[in-house]
Amino acid sequence: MALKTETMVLNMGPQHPSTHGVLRLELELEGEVIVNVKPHIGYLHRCFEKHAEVMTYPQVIPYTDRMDYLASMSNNFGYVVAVEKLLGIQVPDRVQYIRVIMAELQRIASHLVALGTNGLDIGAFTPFLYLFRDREHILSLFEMTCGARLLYNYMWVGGLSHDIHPDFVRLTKEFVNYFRPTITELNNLLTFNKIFIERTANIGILPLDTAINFGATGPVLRGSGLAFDLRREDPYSIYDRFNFEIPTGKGLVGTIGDCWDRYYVRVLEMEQSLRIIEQAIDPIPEGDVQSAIPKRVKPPKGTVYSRTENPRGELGYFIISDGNVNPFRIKVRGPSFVNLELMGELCKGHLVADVIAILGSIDIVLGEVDR
Amino acid sequence: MYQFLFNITGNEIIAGLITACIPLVFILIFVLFAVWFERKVSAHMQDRLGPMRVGWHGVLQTVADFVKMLQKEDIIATEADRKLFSIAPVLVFAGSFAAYAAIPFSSKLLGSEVEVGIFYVIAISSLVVAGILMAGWSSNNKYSLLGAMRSAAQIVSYEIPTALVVLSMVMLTGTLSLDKMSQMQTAHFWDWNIFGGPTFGFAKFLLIPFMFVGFLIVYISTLAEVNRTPFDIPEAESELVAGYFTEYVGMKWAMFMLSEYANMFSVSAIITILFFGGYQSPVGYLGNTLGAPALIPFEQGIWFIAKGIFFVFVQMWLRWTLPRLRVDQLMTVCWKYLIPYAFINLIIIGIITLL
Amino acid sequence: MKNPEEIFEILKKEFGESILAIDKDVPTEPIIAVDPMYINKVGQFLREHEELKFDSLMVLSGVDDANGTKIKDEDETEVISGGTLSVYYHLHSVYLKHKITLKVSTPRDNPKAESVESIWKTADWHEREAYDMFGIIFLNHPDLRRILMPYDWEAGYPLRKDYKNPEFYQGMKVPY
Amino acid sequence: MLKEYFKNTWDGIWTVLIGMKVTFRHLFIPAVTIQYPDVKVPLPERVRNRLYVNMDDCIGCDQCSRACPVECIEIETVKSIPGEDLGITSNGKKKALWVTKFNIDIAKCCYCQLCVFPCPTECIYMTDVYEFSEYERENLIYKFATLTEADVKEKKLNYEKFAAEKEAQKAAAAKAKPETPVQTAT
Repeated sequence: MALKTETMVLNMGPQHPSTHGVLRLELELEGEVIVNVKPHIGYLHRCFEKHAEVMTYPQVIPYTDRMDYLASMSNNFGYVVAVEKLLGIQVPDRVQYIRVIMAELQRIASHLVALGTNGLDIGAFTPFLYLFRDREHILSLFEMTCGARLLYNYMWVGGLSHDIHPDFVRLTKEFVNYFRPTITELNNLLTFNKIFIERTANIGILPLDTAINFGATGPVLRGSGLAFDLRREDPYSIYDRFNFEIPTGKGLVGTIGDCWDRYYVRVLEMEQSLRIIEQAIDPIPEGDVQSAIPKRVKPPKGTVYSRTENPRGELGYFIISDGNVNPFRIKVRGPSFVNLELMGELCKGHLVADVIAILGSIDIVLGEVDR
Repeated sequence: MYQFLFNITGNEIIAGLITACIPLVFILIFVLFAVWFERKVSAHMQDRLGPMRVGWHGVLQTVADFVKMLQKEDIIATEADRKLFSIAPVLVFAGSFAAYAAIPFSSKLLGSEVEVGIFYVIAISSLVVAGILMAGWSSNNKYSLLGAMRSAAQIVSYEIPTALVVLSMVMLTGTLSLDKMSQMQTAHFWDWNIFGGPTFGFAKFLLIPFMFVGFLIVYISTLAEVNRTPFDIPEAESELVAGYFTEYVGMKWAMFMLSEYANMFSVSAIITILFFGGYQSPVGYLGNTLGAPALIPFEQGIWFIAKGIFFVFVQMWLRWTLPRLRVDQLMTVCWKYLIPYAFINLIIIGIITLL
Repeated sequence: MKNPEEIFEILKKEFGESILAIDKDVPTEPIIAVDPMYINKVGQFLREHEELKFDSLMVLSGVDDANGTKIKDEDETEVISGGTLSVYYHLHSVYLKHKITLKVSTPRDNPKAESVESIWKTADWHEREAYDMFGIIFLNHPDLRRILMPYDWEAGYPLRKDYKNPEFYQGMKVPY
Repeated sequence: MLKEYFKNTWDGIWTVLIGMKVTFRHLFIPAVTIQYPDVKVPLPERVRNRLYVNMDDCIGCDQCSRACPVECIEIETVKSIPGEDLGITSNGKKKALWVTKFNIDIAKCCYCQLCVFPCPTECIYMTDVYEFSEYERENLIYKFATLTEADVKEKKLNYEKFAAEKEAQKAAAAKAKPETPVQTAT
């Protein structure tokens, strides 16, 4: 008679050191091996969509900051591109260049947090602090231009709230030169560390077709080997003027699409963002950044779905406007919301310690999951 | 030491008590220093400043923490198993404190010159496992239970490589007593066991690589025994919140910290005795040159503590560099890598000592 | 690479009357209206068809069209009756690089639509969110429960235009 | 198989040593953190922290409270009687409204700076004060209005009296107008 064992249900979260926010994972454990994972979300639901229906178009921008609070610049960028497509207005080149530079700086800052917390979840405390020290430089760049460090409300419909600071260009160049060697330092310390490889290689393998079927996007999809990047697929703003590669997972240490690949894709992406910043920083044309800002934003009746490349994946804004000042309905497709569905799929058969590594490699922000 | 005190006081119990108090006082002082030292080392390694406010460069920080611990309310969870919950920290600390009985700090100051020193130390330090299991089970919390089971498996399985390497050293030096081992590695640092032991000759040079391999194995496995990174799985913050001492607070938690740091020093002490010449100074004694032999025991004590603290520093250095291993990888490292290497090392050293 | 009109022709040829209409005049993207009970067959077809190959569902969003009649009942709260709740499907083909938007309108009193979870796995949570926010019931969905609101929130569906905040939720005052 | 076994061991030791080299080097790199209360980071001049309203420039136009997404600005104004002189704002606008109440609930404010741009006289702007925590939440409601309670009541009374007079005159004028056509009719 086989020994009857029943699975133990362990609740990981909502207060847990490594769930990247208020997420509750209901783990069904057989000893230490995971039988089933059921994520419970909604603890950070602040009803962005209900708010958006009573705000005017410019007033929604501070709310988009607070969705993915680690990449507010990209949230603003996504919303602003959507409304401009709806209004059909053309934004001066100076604004386009500044927006691209700000979005790429924000991508580096957001990846720094993602890589840092991924390493922290696996126990490497020091790289997390090195990366946060580098992130400080970017935050001070942002603070110098628009006054805020995390939630900027910087990109407005048709322009920007402030023009860039006179010595912004010099400081950004300084940052780029300062930052390149620190990436190699991170690689020495963490990326190629045998224990880190042991903990992340061949863990949470995401085959390409399940990734597409689950709608995964961003570094999670690119980690599985598909070079799908919206800046190249469906170029918005002026991304088609810059040449940069799209890093994908190559299975250097394990199979393609495991945690290590998703981690390493983010490291390579930071370098690509540096390249874009270098190409974009010099040719910033002169001009007034607030020239194309309409006095009253009243888009015509219609719908628009615009998607931009947020550091975590495809951030889509589906805006329905019925012609008056506040939007009729805004639906936000948060990349973390969609990527989090993979947890149930990826964690089967792994150990409790791997759930943390997988969650770290998917890199979700609960503000965006719960909206 | 015990003999010397016995002559003065004439009564065994008092003499025994006093000799026991010396290592206890040393542990308390060492732990006060080590906690501060770890916070400063980790801070400077991470481009931070660490505690700066309490005293010069935060020197009194640990004293402040200790006072805070004292006045913390001692909470025991309602469903917790009361008796086990309170005994566990005492048992864990007893396990690590008892190891100090056989550690020779200097030729004069050594606990009890017990003949089977190294054997005793290995046996007593596995008492800690029982304490950890009690702590994990009695705090009635799923996370602590998981943490305790993991640490039991870890400590028990890492006893074997330590024992194997210690066996090879005992074979080389021929004695189990720690004191004799230290005395054999006298005069110059190239007489230390890591460099092939005191007897000069062809065997010495043959031994050096295997001694180094033995040192690496025993260092890694004692790291695991003390639950330090990369093997700090029982109290892995990111998975099990704080492992077996999640539910502890105030003085009980302080006992766990005390025993962790005491264990750290006792383990590095054993490594210095086995490989780096215990309390022998690498460059000869000041006492001899100045002609005041009474000075030598103190010098030896200083050398011994300096070497111990160096190895404690290396443990801290590792903690702030490496990520954490998973439980099953921990087992593969032990059973598939450390034990085979230790066996081969044992056999080769055995052959060499026969030459 | 196909534009929406061609896709509409293919669908019209394949499914005939269950593909209702395509409206192109509204700015930025044409939308194909589909019968709610056939959406899973249409979705299956769109995914399998080798010229279309819509293998990824970008977003599935519920919308309260608020086109019913507004009745003011006793304590002057607006209740919309009649009208439709619609669901928009934005599909995208990763390899053929073209996009299409489908729309499904369901009556407000019993909003039912077929679930496309079996075709695109990502629809699972999107549909649960549409149910949670609008009350649109997706037939044979694996576990249709609320996702963002607390599981036992019985004060209606928050994103509907005529939604009113309940006074108390399990003894806690709701408006702060 | 054996080759991979030794490769794992070698990797394990070598990568750990590289990592240790990196952290050891950082022991000698000066720390980047500062001791906050004693040393404070100089803030750039565009920083957005506490709101401040320069009341003598404020003309009570309510633009800022309309632009605020969280409605944390409450303004109440009373029209002034033609005779009164309320002074000129810095950029030469004549003030016509008594601002009796100007409250900003800084606890609700989301620091988005949307109120600063529409202000015609730039009297509302964000200073770089960021240490303004309070013990009670009520203290976070900043009252900028410069009129005392008595002034406010007096201004209201004046305005009501004036409005009543105007009402009376209009009624009288209206009465006067229908009389004249009546005469012509008879």
